Order: sequence, then C-alpha cells, then structure tokens
Amino acid sequence: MALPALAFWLFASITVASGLLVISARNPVHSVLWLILAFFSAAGLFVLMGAEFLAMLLIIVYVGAVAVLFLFVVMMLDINFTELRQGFLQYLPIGALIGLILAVELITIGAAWQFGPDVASNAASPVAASNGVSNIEALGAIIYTDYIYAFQVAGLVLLVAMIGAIVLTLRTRPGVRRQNIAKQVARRPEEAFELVDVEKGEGVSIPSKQR
Amino acid sequence: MEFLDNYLLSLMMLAPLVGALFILMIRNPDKDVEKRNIRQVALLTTVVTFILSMFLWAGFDNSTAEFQFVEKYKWIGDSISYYIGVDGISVLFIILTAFLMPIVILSSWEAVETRVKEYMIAFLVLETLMIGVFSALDIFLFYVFFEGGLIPMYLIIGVWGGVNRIYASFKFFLYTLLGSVFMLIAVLYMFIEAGTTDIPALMEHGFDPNVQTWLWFAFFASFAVKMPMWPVHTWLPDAHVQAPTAGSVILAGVLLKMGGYGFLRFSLPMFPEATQEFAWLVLALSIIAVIYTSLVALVQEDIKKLIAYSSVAHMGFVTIGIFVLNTNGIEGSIFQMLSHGVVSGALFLGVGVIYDRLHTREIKRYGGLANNMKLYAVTFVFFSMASIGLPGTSGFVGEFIVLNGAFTYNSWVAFGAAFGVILGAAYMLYLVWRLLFGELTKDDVKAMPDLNLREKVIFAPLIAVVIWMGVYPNSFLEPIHASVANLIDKNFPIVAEEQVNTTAASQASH
Amino acid sequence: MTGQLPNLVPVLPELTLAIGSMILLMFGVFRGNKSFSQVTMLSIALLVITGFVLLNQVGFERQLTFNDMFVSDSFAIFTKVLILIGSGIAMLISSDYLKDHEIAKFEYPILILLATLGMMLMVSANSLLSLYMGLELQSLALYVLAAMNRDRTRSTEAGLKYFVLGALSSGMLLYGISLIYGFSGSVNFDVLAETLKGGADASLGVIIGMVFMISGFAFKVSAVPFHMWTPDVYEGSPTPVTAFFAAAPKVAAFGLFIRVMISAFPEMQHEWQQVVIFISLASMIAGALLALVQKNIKRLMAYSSIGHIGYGLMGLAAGTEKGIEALLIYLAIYLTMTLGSFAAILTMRRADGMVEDIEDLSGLSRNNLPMAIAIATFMFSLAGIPLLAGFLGKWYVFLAAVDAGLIPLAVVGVVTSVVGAFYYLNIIKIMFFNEPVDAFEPVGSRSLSAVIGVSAILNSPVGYLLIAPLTAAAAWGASSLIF
Amino acid sequence: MDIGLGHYLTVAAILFVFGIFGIFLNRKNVIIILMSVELMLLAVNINLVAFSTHLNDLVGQVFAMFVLTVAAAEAAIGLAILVIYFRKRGTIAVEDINQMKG
Amino acid sequence: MIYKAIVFLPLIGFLIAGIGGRQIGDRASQLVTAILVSASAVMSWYVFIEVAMLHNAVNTVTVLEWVKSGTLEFNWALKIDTLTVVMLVVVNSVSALVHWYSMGYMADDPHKPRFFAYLSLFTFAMLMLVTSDNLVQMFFGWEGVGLASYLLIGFWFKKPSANAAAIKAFVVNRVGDFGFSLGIFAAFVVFGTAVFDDIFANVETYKDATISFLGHDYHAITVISLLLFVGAMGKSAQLGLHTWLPDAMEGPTPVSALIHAATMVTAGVFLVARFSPVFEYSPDALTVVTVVGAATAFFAATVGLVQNDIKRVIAYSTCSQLGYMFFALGVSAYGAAIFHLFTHAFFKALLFLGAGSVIHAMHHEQDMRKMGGLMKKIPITFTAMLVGTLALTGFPFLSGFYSKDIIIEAAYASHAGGSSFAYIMGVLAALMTSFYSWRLAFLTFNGETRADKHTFDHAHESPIVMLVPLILLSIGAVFAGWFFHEAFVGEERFTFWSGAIVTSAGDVLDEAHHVHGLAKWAPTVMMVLGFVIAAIFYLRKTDLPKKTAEMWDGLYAFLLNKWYFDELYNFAIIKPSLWLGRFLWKRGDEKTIDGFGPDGISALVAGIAARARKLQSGYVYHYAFAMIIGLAIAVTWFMSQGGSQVAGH
Repeated sequence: MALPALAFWLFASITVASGLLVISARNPVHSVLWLILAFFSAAGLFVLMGAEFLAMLLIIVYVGAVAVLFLFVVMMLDINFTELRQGFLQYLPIGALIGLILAVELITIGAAWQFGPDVASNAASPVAASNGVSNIEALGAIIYTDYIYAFQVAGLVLLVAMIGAIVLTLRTRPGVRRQNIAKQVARRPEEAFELVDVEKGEGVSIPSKQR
Repeated sequence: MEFLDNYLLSLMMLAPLVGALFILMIRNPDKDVEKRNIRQVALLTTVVTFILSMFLWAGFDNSTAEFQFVEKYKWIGDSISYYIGVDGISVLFIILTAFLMPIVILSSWEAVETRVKEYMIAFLVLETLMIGVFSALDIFLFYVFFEGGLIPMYLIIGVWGGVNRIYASFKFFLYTLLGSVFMLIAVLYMFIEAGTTDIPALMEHGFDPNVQTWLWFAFFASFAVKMPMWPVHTWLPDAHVQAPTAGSVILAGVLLKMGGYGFLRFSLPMFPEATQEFAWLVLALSIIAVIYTSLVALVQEDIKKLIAYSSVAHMGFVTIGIFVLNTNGIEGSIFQMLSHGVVSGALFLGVGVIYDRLHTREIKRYGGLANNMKLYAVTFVFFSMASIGLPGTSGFVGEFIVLNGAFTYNSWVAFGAAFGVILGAAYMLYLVWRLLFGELTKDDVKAMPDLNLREKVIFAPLIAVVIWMGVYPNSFLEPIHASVANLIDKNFPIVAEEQVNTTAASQASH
Repeated sequence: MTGQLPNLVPVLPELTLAIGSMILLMFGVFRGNKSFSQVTMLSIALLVITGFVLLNQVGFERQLTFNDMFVSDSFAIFTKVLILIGSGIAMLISSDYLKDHEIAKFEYPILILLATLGMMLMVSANSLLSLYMGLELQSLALYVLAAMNRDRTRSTEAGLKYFVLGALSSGMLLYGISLIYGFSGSVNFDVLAETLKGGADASLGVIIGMVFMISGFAFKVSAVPFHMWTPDVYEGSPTPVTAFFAAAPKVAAFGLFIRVMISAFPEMQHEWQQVVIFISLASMIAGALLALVQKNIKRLMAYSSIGHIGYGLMGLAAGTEKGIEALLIYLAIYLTMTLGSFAAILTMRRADGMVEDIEDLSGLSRNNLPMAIAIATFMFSLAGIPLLAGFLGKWYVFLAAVDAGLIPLAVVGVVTSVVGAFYYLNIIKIMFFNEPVDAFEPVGSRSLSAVIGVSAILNSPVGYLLIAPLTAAAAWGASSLIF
Repeated sequence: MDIGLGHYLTVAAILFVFGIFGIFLNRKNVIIILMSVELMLLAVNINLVAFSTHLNDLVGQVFAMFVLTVAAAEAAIGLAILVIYFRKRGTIAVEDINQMKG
Repeated sequence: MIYKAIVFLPLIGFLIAGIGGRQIGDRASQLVTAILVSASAVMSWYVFIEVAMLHNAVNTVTVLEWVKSGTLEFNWALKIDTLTVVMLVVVNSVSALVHWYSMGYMADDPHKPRFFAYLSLFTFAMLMLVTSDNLVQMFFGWEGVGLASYLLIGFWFKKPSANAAAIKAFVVNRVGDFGFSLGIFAAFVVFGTAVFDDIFANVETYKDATISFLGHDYHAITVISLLLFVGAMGKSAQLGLHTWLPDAMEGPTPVSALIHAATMVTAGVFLVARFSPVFEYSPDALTVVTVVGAATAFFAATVGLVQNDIKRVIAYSTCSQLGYMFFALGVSAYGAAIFHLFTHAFFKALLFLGAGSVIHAMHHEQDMRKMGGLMKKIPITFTAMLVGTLALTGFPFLSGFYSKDIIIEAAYASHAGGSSFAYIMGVLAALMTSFYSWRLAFLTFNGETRADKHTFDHAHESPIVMLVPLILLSIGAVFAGWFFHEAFVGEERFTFWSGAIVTSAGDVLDEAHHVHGLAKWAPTVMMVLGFVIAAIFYLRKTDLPKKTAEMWDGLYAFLLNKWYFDELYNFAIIKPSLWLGRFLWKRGDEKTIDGFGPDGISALVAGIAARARKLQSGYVYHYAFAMIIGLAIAVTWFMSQGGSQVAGH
C-alpha cells in the first residue's frame, strides 16, 4: 500500500475514533482532548489533500484558540462527572438507527460523486491557473481580492462575537466596593453620625435621611 | 339627484360608518346623557340609511335584469375592483337591511345599558357590511363583506349575550368560518380560471362541468352553514338563544339571508350544471330540515330556541325554492326570505319585549300574558300567524309560491315540505298558548306592563309591512321578475322546458 | 479583477449601516451604558438613513458585485425595506422595557444593527459563501440578543437553546452547501442555476444537499419540524427581542429561502417543492394545534408565527412568480400584525412588573378600550378574517397555491386557519367578554402607542386602501428573480 | 487501492453523524453539544476541502477557511451563553434545561 | 261596488272593533259590527234576488292584483254567480243574526269588542272564501276562517280546554289545507292557472291528462279533485278529520252556531260544489266523496246518540248532516247538497242558538243530564228548538224534509260508485238523527228537572235580542225548504244555477224525483221510528237508557268515546311526534350532530393539541431529535425516489 493511502487510513481512523470519543467520554475534559486529537488528525487529512494552509489554520486557530477556550471553560465551570442517565439508553436504539440510516445515505451520496464535464468549467478559482504556486500563495492571491467581501463580513462576524461575549459575560458588580478618594475627602461629620435619644423600653429606629 | 344615483350604494354603506365615527367621538361627563346621545345618533344614522334605501327602491328599474346603481373603481391589480351594484335579486335585501336597522336600534334603547357605545358601533358597522354583501359585484369584495360580518356579530353575541354566550359566539364564528373557507378556495380557483373577480363576468364564464362540482360544493359548504341547512344548523339555536334581542333580529332577519342570496348569486348562475346535478341533494336536505326542525321546535322549552328552529325550517323552504330551479321557486324563495326577515325579526323582538321584563326565555315561566299584556298578545299572535303562513300575511305568499314551484318540479318535494306547514302551525300555536293564554298565576308575570310607546313604534311598521307583503306582494315581486327570468333563461333553459313538458305530456296523453 | 476596487454602489446601504454601526459602537463605548437612549435613537436614525440610501437604488437594474457574490435587485430592495422597518420598529418599542429590566445596554441597538446588516447581506447573497456569512452574522447577533437578560434564567435558557439548535441547523446547512458545491463545482447562484438540472437529470447528491440546506432555512423561518426552538425562545427572550425576532429575521430568512430556491435551484423546483409543501403543511397544522393550549401570550405568538410561516411557505411552494409576490405581500402584512401585537404585549404591565399570561388581558375592553380594539384588530388580522389586512395576505398565498395546483395544500391551510381562529378569538373573548381584572399601567411611551396605533390602522380596513401599492411593490420585488 | 474522494467524504459523513449523535443523544452537559457542533463543522470542512481538491477549485478551501472563522466566533458566543447560564442555574446538565416547554 | 261593500263591510267592522274597541267602548263596538254585518246581509239578499232570481250581473269583480310570479298569477277578485250569492245570503244572514244574538249572550263577558271583532273577521274571511274567483283567494278565506275559528274557540283563553280545542281545530284544519294546497298546485300544473273560470274552460281539454304525483302517473283530474277534497274534509269535519269539531264547542255558543254549524264547516261542501265541473270528470273522486260523506253521516250520528253535552250532540249532528251533503255531492246531486247546506244553515243555527239560550238560562250548564223540565221555564226557546228539531229530522214540509229527502233519494237513484252504500247509511243516519234530536229535546225540556234547585229556579227566558234571531231563524227553518226547493233542486234549477254548478237535464236529481215507494218514504219512516224510540226511552221508561247502556256496555263505551278517534290520534300521531321531536333534539341535534360535529371535533382537536404539546418537552435533545428526524425523512424520501439514478455530473 502506498504511503499516502496508509497515511489516509491512519488519519481517518484516528479522526473517526476520536470523534466518537468526544461524544462518549464521561469526563468533559477528556472530550476536549479527544476533540483536539480529532482536529490534529483532520489537519493530517487536509495535508494529504494538499490544503496545507487550512491544515495549519486548523491547528493554530482551532487547537490553539478554540479548543483551548473549551478546555478553559470546562475547567472554569468545574463540571462534575455526570453519569449516563436512563434516557440515553432508552433513545440509543432509535437514535442509532436514524444515525445509521443517515450515515449510509450520506456515504452513498459521496460514493456517487463523479467529475462531470460541465462541472469542471464552473470552478471560479481553478487551481490549475496558479500552477506552481503554493497553496498558501494561491489562497492569498484570491482571498483579499475575489473574496474580500466574505473576508470583510467575517470581520463583522468576529466583531459580533466579541461584542456578544462581552455584553453577556462582563459584569460590573454593584456590590463591589471601590475606593473613592474624592468622596472620602468630602465627607463631613454631620453626614457621618447622628445623635438619637433612646427612650427606655423602646428600640432605636435610625432615621435614614441619607444613604 | 344624479349624484345620488351615481353614489347611492356607496352612500348607504358610508352612512352607518359615518354615524359610527360620530358615536366614537361622543363624550359626555354625564353617562346617561352620553348614552342618550349615542342612541339618538345611531337611530338617526339608520333612519337616514333607510331613507336612502327608499331612493334605491324608487330609482330601481324593474324592467331589466341588468345591474343598476353600478359603481366600479379599479382597486387591486388588474382585476379586483370596488364594484357594486344591485339587481332584482339583491335590491330588496338591501332595503330589508335598511328597514330592520332602525327597528333594531330602537329595540335596544332600554335593553342595552352597558357599553352602549360599542354596541351601537358594532351594529352600524354590521349594517355597512350587510349592505356590502348584497351589493358587491366583485367576488373578492363580496367575500370580504360576507366574512367580515362575523366580527361584529361575534362581539354582539359575546359581549351582550346571555349566560352561555361564549360557547354560542365561538360556535357561530367558527362554524360559519369553516364553511366559508372552502368557498374561499373556490373563489380563488374561479379567479384563476376566469381571470377575473367580476361577478357578472364570472356568471358568463361557464366553468367546466367537472370542476363545477367541486366549486359548487365549496360554495355550498359556506352557504349551507349560513342558511343554515340541516345538518349544519346547530349553531343557529345556540347563537339565537344567547344573542341579545337585536342580535337575534339581525341574525334571523338578514344574516341568514346571505346564504340564500349566495346560492342565487353564485351557485346557480355560475355552476348551473352542478346545480342541476345536485339539486336533489339540497332538496332532500331541505325536506329533512323542514320536518326535522319542526318536530324539534315542537318540544322546545326556550322561546328563542323554538323560533330559531322555526327559522331553520323556514330556510328549508327557501332552499327548496331555490333548487327547484323554476321561476316560482326562486321568486318565492326570495320573497320568503324577505318575509322571514321581517316576521322572524318581529318574533324575536316580541321575545325581547318579555325578556326585558322578566329576564328569562323559559316558556314555563310565562303564561296568561293575554290577561295583562293585551296589545302584546295581539302582536305576538299576529306574527305567529304570519310565521305559520296564514294567507294575507307575508309568510303565505312566499311559502305558497315556493311550494307551487316545488310541486311543478316534483310533487314529492312539495309533499314533504307541506308537512312542515302543518307542524309549523302546531309548534307556533303551542307556543302562543303557553306564553299568552291560560290563567295568569305567576306574580311576577302579573306585574309585567303592556307594550310601551317605543315598543308600539317598533312593531307598527313591521305589522304594516307584513300585511302589505301579504296583500299586495307584487310591489316586492315586480323588482324580482326580470332578474330571475334572466337567471333561469340563461342557465336552466332545459328545466324550464321540462316544466312545459309536464303539461305538454299530459296534454298529449289524451 | 485583481487589484481593482469592486463596484461599491450596490452595497452602499450595507456599507452605510456597517460603518454607521461601528461609529455608534465607538460612541457607546465612550459614553457607557447611560448613552443607551441616544444610541437607540441614533440607531433608528441610521436605519432610516440606510433606508433612504437603499431606496435610492430603486430603478437600478439588477447589479452584481464583489465577484458576483452580492446582488442588488428589486427583490433584495423590497425585503430589505421590510427588514429595516422591522428592525427599526422593534428598536423603537423596546427602550422602556429594557430600561425597566435594567438591561438597557448600548450594545443592544448595536447588535440589532449588526443583525440587520446580516439580514441585508442574506437577502442580497448571490453565492453560497455570502449566504453563509450573512446568515452567521445575523444568527450570532440573535443568539446574544436572546440571552440578553442574563439575570433571568428563562432568557439565558432561551439563548442557550437557540444557540445549540441554531448551531445544529447551520451545521446541516453547511453540510448541504458542501454537497452542492461538490456536485456542481460552484457556489455562485447563477452558475448553479445553469448547471443543476431537475427531474430525471437531477443528481441525488445535489438533491440531498438541497434538502440539507432547506433544513437550515426551515430552522431559520421556524417551520415544522425545525420549529421547536421558537416557542421557548419567544417566551424566554426579553419581549422586545421577541418582537424583533418575530419580525425582521423572519423576513430575512424567507428572503434567503426564496432567493436560494428560485435563483439557485430553479430547475429543481419539483424536488424542493415537495419538501416545502411538507413543511408548510406541518407548520400550519402544528401551529394551529399547539397554539390552542397556550397560556403565555408570547408562546402563543410563537405558535401563531409558526402557523403563519406555514401559510407563507405555501407561496414558496407554489414556486411561481405569483407565489413569491404573494409571499412578499404576506410578509409585509405579517410584519405589521406581529409588530403591532408585540407592541401591545409590551404594554401589559402592572405595578409589579410585566405580565405575559393571556388571562391577564381579562376585561381589557373595560379598562382600556382603544387598546382592546387594537389588539382585537391584530388578532382578527392574524386569524385572517376579512376586513383586516391579514386576510389579504392569506388571499394572495392561497391564490398562488391554487394557481400552482396545490389545492389540497390550500384546503388544509384554510381548515387550519379555522382551528387557528379559535385561539385568536379566545384572546378577544378574554378581552371583551370576561370580567375585568386589575388594569394595566398606563402606556407611558409615545412611540409604543404610536406603533400600536399605526399598525392597528394598517391592519384595519384602512389597510385595504394601501394594498394596491403594496401588491405593485411586491410584484416589482418578485419580478427580479429568475423564473 | 486508491484513496479517492469517496473515502474523504465517508470520513466526513461519519464525523457529521457523530456530531449529530452528540447533540441528540447526549444527556450529560451542554458543552459536549458545543463540541459536537465543532465536529460537524469539521466534517463540513473535510468535505469542502476534499471537493476543492478533486474539483481543482480553490473556492472550497476558501469556504472552509471562513467556516473555520465563523466556527471560532460561534464557539465564543456559545461558550459565553453557556457561562451565563451556568452562573444563573449552577448547572449545565442538558436534562435541566427545560424550564420552558409546551 | 255593492259586492265589494258586502265583502268588506265586515272587515271594516273588524278593524273598528278590533283596533278601536277599547276606545269606542263595548256598546259601540257591538253596534258597529252588528250594523255593518246586517247591512251586508241586507245587500246580500238584494244581490241574491238580482243574480239568482233575476239573473242580472253575473260577473267577476277584480279588487287588486295579488300575486304574479312567472306563470303563476292570481288576483283579489270577487266571482259573482248563483252559488256565491246563495252563500252570501247564508253567511251574512246567519252572521248578522248571530251578531245581534251575541249582544245578549255575551252580555256578561268582559271582552266584548274582541268577540265582535272576531265575529266580523270571520264573516269577512268567509265572504272572501265564497266570493273568490280563484283557488288561492279561496285558500285565503279558507285559512282566514280557520284563524277566526281558532280565535273564537279559544276566546275564553284562560280555559286550558278551550286552548287545546282551538289548536286542535287549527292543526287538523291544516292537515286538510295541506291537501288543499297540494290540490291547488296540481291544478296549477295541469291547467296553468288557478282561476276558476279558466280551469272550467279547460277541463274538457285535460280530461284524460295524467300527472306525476309522488312518483306515479295518475289521472290528473282525479288527483286534483281528491287533494282538494282532503281540504274539504278538514274544513267540513269529515270522518278522519272530524275530531276538532266536537271540541270546538269550547267556544261561545253563538260561535258554534255561526261557524261550526251554518257557515265555515260547509265550506268544504261549497268547495266541491264550486269545483263540480272538475269533479264531474273524475268518477273515482266522486266515489270517494260519496263513501266518505256517507260514512261520516253514519259515524257522527252513532256518536251523537250517546253524548250528554247539549252542544256536542248538535255538533255531531252537524257532522252527520255534512256527511249527507257530501254524499249528495258524490252522487253529483250538487244542487241538493247546496240546498241542504242552505236549509241546514237555518235550522242548525237555530238549534245552536236555542241551545245557547238554554245554556244561558241554565247559567252555562251544558250537561243534559242536569237539565229537564225546562219547557215551561223558557217556552219561546223551547218552541224554537222544537221547530229546529222537526226541521232537522225531516218533518214533512219543513225545510229539512225537502233537502234531506232529496239527497237520500238521489243516492238511491244514482248509479255512481258508493251510492247504494250512501243510501243505506243515509237512511240509518236519518233514524239516529231523529232519535238523538228527540232525545235532546226530551232530556232538556221534558220530565222532571235534574238540575239543582237554585239553578232551575233562576232559569229564565233569554232577552229579546236573543229571541228575535231565534224567531227569524225559525221562520227560515220552516219555510226555506218549501220556498226554494223548486229553484235549488227542482225544474227551475237550470235557470237558477245558470252554470254555477253542474246541472244537466236527466241528471241524478231528475231521477231522484222519480224515485217512489218505500225508498222515497224511508227517511220519513225512520224519522217517526226515531221519535217513537226516543219517546219510549226518555219519556216513558226513563231507566231504559241506562239498562241499554249496561247491556251493551262495550258498544256504549265505543260510542261515548267517539270511536276512540282521539285516542288513536293521540297514540299514533301526537305522542310519536313529540317523542320524535324530543329524540331528534336530544339525540339528533345534541348528541349526534353536535357530538360528532362541532363539539366532537373541537374536543378531538383539543385532545390532539394536548398530546402534541407533550412533544414540546423543553429538552434540547428532543428538539434536535425532531430536526434530525425531519431531515432523515426528507433525505430517505428522496433516496428512495431517486435510488435508481445515483449519479452526479
């Protein structure tokens, strides 16, 4: 067997296996780790297909940022190991059935692919045109020109994500005490205390004239 | 005058709306004064509309089947337009509507004390819609008015109705809506098929007979519920019983007529083949309705329910008349609808009179009213007789012409329907006995005063009209002739021929 | 093309909106949360300006730019106008509520602006890539908005559910896109339209890809069975957000749906029609049935919207120019109904806070007749009763469906509309027939009253006078799609 | 045996189904669901790249790149929502997210 | 003009008394109505002489167009011929007398204006009936008299029995009208018109025509005739539809005299006579008329034998006499029938008014068992009643003698179907008529009184206003037959009728005049026999009736209960109708139609909704699951559809 084929089988099986483990691991931390492994092996597949830039991107952006973010959140939330609950097994057969059907169908579709003649001419950014140019260069040539639109929108998407993350999670807690020097300096004795006559046998009610 | 001729129908539709707008703006710190003002404005509005309707009658040309007082303005797209007009089939229904409205307003003068403003607005809006239904010559416009009428009526039953008003109002609304939505589909289909929503054009279009069946049934679903025909009549007793008096009057007086009108305006001229094919079905249902509901009316314990069932029976005559497809039948059924509008309206008003005094509709709670409410008793007996179809009253003429038409068509139909005439007498007289006659024993019934001036004013025109229609029905039949003749000549020439054949055959057989 | 500046004229409105919203963002950041009202006002102004810029394009030919990824045509303009109106009004009616609930953050209007931008990009997409980017821009903003009231469990739950299911749906969509791309070799709609063949020539891969994509769109328009997030999100989200959700994004999702189906898969109508009919049927039925048993008015509105989506889809299922025109009319009318209704819901406030139960409307007609009449107008309109605008919408979609020979679908539609009428009637019953309970606080906000008033008038028979221009506009809007 | 497009598509299909599985069979916590979403997107990317390669067309790769970008943004938002939910409820167990139903 | 006056004066009286009664007071109402009707009566005699005797002005007076719908067209019009004027005379004369009589009889009643208004209304309706020139206007009068009858029977509306009787009268009449109206329709279908003259003119043309009725083809004229006859049966209380007449005695006695003896009940006879040109073409229909008439004559007479209520005896007598008239019609002796109608009006009104006088004297006691010995107390009444009884039983040279005997003779002479049956029944009925008439007279006026002392002591002769009508009617009862028999049934009949009814030379009346021997004298013999038996029973051996009744207790009960007709109808029609009504209401409408219709469907929908709601469980995975299933279904659907051509491009 040729080396690429071997590599394919290796990466492919690792990807699939770790994918399965992502959803079945009990410990969410393990899940994240399996996810990272899946990304790594998928990056391998990308390389096999000649998409080096994407493979790199997958590792840097995904493993480096997203997966770590996941890990971070999992750790932060300190989620307990949860047992499998009854529902899982109850729904497993029907779920598995549907999943199986879907998978078979999707694979059948994939297997049916042919390179049609009229499809070839549809390529908007043919690789052949930039022959001899590396994958990164080729992508770079079009991403800021032909795809500038998508690029800009992607920027907006990220902006929304940023705003969203901030607006949701940032909190200025009202209960937090901060030193306000000006206020301290401005404080006068008559604001600070008050004399109250206490009748015998009756409680003291503090007049809250300032607060 | 020319202005009036050109815009009369629009003015009639507009007038109640203007009145409603006025009422909306009436504000007075003194609630009683406010209510009084509202009532007066409402009455004035309806009277003005009625006067306008007299112009309509006066200006109507009896000799032609053409649409008159036509107004047409382009509205939506190429086809849908604001297109109104009247012919012999519709003109009298508009007059009936305009005639009943002032009476209805007057009848609720004292009966309705809560939310007077909304009440009057609802009725005025309803008037516009009812006039709209009968004058629309664009099928879209017709549908809008036809269905739109559900809204005010729903509110009238629901807000000012009796104890079980919610059930009744929902049943009324949803039942009739369900019927009409099928019509909607048919209307859409026709629009697409014929490329127009113009009713006169649709009449000329001539739909494929196979399609006609479905279209016919779709329209039938709507109109049968509206009529109402057996077995889709059960909303009516509930709605009538729960509705306030004025609501019942309008429901029985005008809204039910929309079904019959619809048959005449759509089913017959647009789907003549299907109509002929399924006339037997309608006739069968109608005969069942006549006998069935008459029997049911016989055992009712609630006055309004009894009259409601009698309405179903009378509407059975109407559908018989329409679907025997001859001149007598159709003219008779139009006349019967007009007559029933007045008579059953009056009967409901009569029930309203005693309901206002004792606040119950249970027959058992009354008895012996003839002792202390003489005038009332006379009035009620009079309208009962009209309802029974005593010759000389309006009820007779319609019933008679219809039955004559039915007999011409098939003696079985007349035979079955005539049973209803017998039963009709039985249940109405039985009601009269239980309400009016016998000893006056109950103290609260004893305390009931006779008709007051307002009530006399309400009944007087109704009595006059009933007698007029009974003694000289030609004033009401003449506007109808040309249109009905046109309808029949154009669509049912074969049936008309058959009519002749019956005689010819018998002539030939000797 | 390389090195040249793409033609920016078609994207001017979007550009205006994008730049404007970033300026406002900066403004907000510097002024802090106390600038909420100003930012809101400015945002509305920005939407109006965008609208004007947009209307400036009326009369232009269909224009493509950015490597044919972006299209500006009459269809886009029509839907964008609706989107801008929807967003603007949603913003207009939200300030009081947000202030009351202490979530009046300046990010709120900004997020709405960005979501609106996303929607505009969606309806202008001419390639699967721009479609996806626009969609995500909108969705991400919406997820955040749903969870905006982070101190309320329901709001966060709404955000979470919306997000999870939204992510699932965009996964499906993407998978579909990848299949389409793979089997056709292009992401450009025009090329797709030329390449893809329907009927016996249809490639199964393309069909399945299309089904995946439809699933994604169905989720966005909340059609059954991809609707299940809707009631929960409607209920959980802050009411103004719900109002927003119910209006503009629906228009945008529909716009996208139409655009893809008609522009990219014209030859495959027979295939997608089957799916659309199915989800249309299912939506009408489920919407009508499930709304029957609701007590919370926002949930009810959610199911109601599902039902309405079903009716709208009928127009798409017809797949004809008439159908699209009908759908556009329907959307426009639906926008007025739903915004009016939500504005009314936003007035349901007692001394101890907002209430959301239908029963709280008891006897409203005694306490506040104009409001009761307005709500009744919306309800009758939603029920599609003639005399009110809602009927017109129904008229056109049913007309289109019947025209396309989908009579059984139309029949089911009308029957479910009767079932649906029940719960609308029930609301009216509660307002008019029931005994009054405590009155609501008087409506303080002018803008709220104005929105209710105007939309009530639009829905009332007065709206029938405006229907002719609307139909003309919709016809114009639909005319630019390739048939 | 040559490794063709079909192989890659198969891997993607399996991954995609796993992703779906993860969403609707998972009863543990929401974060797994987020990871399942990532799996689905990964599957899509594999598809896109595979097609890109076999069509000799870079568009697929460009697309995949933007999918990656969006996925990152999505993850950020998702996690943010998750965090506030956790703050409020103290749990992210899937079973507990059912305050609203019917 | 005079014709219009005759017809509409009573209407004016009705309107004045009915609407203005309370304003103008009792006295004025009574006078106005009585005077107007009297004027009508006088004019009737005038036109009677003009038309019937002098043969002037036979014409049709159109008053107003009525209905015009398609080919159906008829007017308000007055047809004036001999038949009409005879009826005018009868109706107006009796009515006028009854009006005056009632002033005395109703003196104590608080509702006098109403009563007189009703009487005038009735008179008007009856006049419309007899003057009508078409079937529909006749139907108007037909139902109008029904209405008046209903109102008058139920005049004492506080009495439940009166109300029941009124409704019964109306509804039973409606059954007849049911037939009548179908008859009109049939006539319209065949002849294309409802106007008498047109029908009669065309009857020859259509004499063999057939008509499809209830799915079969029948001889058209027979169908029309029989249907119309059903109407006549109802109005004239013929066997089967007679049950309302005895009950109608609940009304005030003058009403019984006017409506239920002299005028309204004879409308059926009038109808058949009026339609005689048509009936002549249907031997089958005539046979039916004969048989029904004869059976009624016999039946009513048997029941009359045992009744104890003075008015009921007369009522059954009326019923029986109507039977006579009908079989006279049936054997084509139309003149005889009308003649009997004419004379019967006098003596039967006399009997009723006399009975009213008795009742008046006895303080509204009607049971003959509580009377007796009144001869001396009220001699004038007694005399009048005696005259009436003699006339009724056919005492020679009194009016009944002429009219009844010619009928029986005609039946004997006729060869038409059922005529021999009619003859036998007629003779037997004559015997019984004699018996019960004398029984009535003896029980009331002879012997020891059985009334309580107080009542008897206070029994007094009626006031003059009541006695004068009695006297006038007595005169009529004595002389009408002798005076008019030549004109009605004799040789002058052709000129007298001048085509108003079918008369022809050599017809059954001619033959009847030539009947001889026992057949001719049989009725007279029977009359004597009846008198003798009655005298034995009620004057000699007064315990005999009781013994006879005990001996034949079954028969006695059968007769006393009027052959159980009421029970039969109650059991076979009324009860089932009510049961069916209730069944259709509760089971049909509420359980079935509503249960499966609106209520059932809404419950079903609500049930489905409640279940569907559970699917919306709130769990994200369920939601996702739904989405996946939806997707999977769609994908599988297309895979299964397009499985054969899994191919890309």
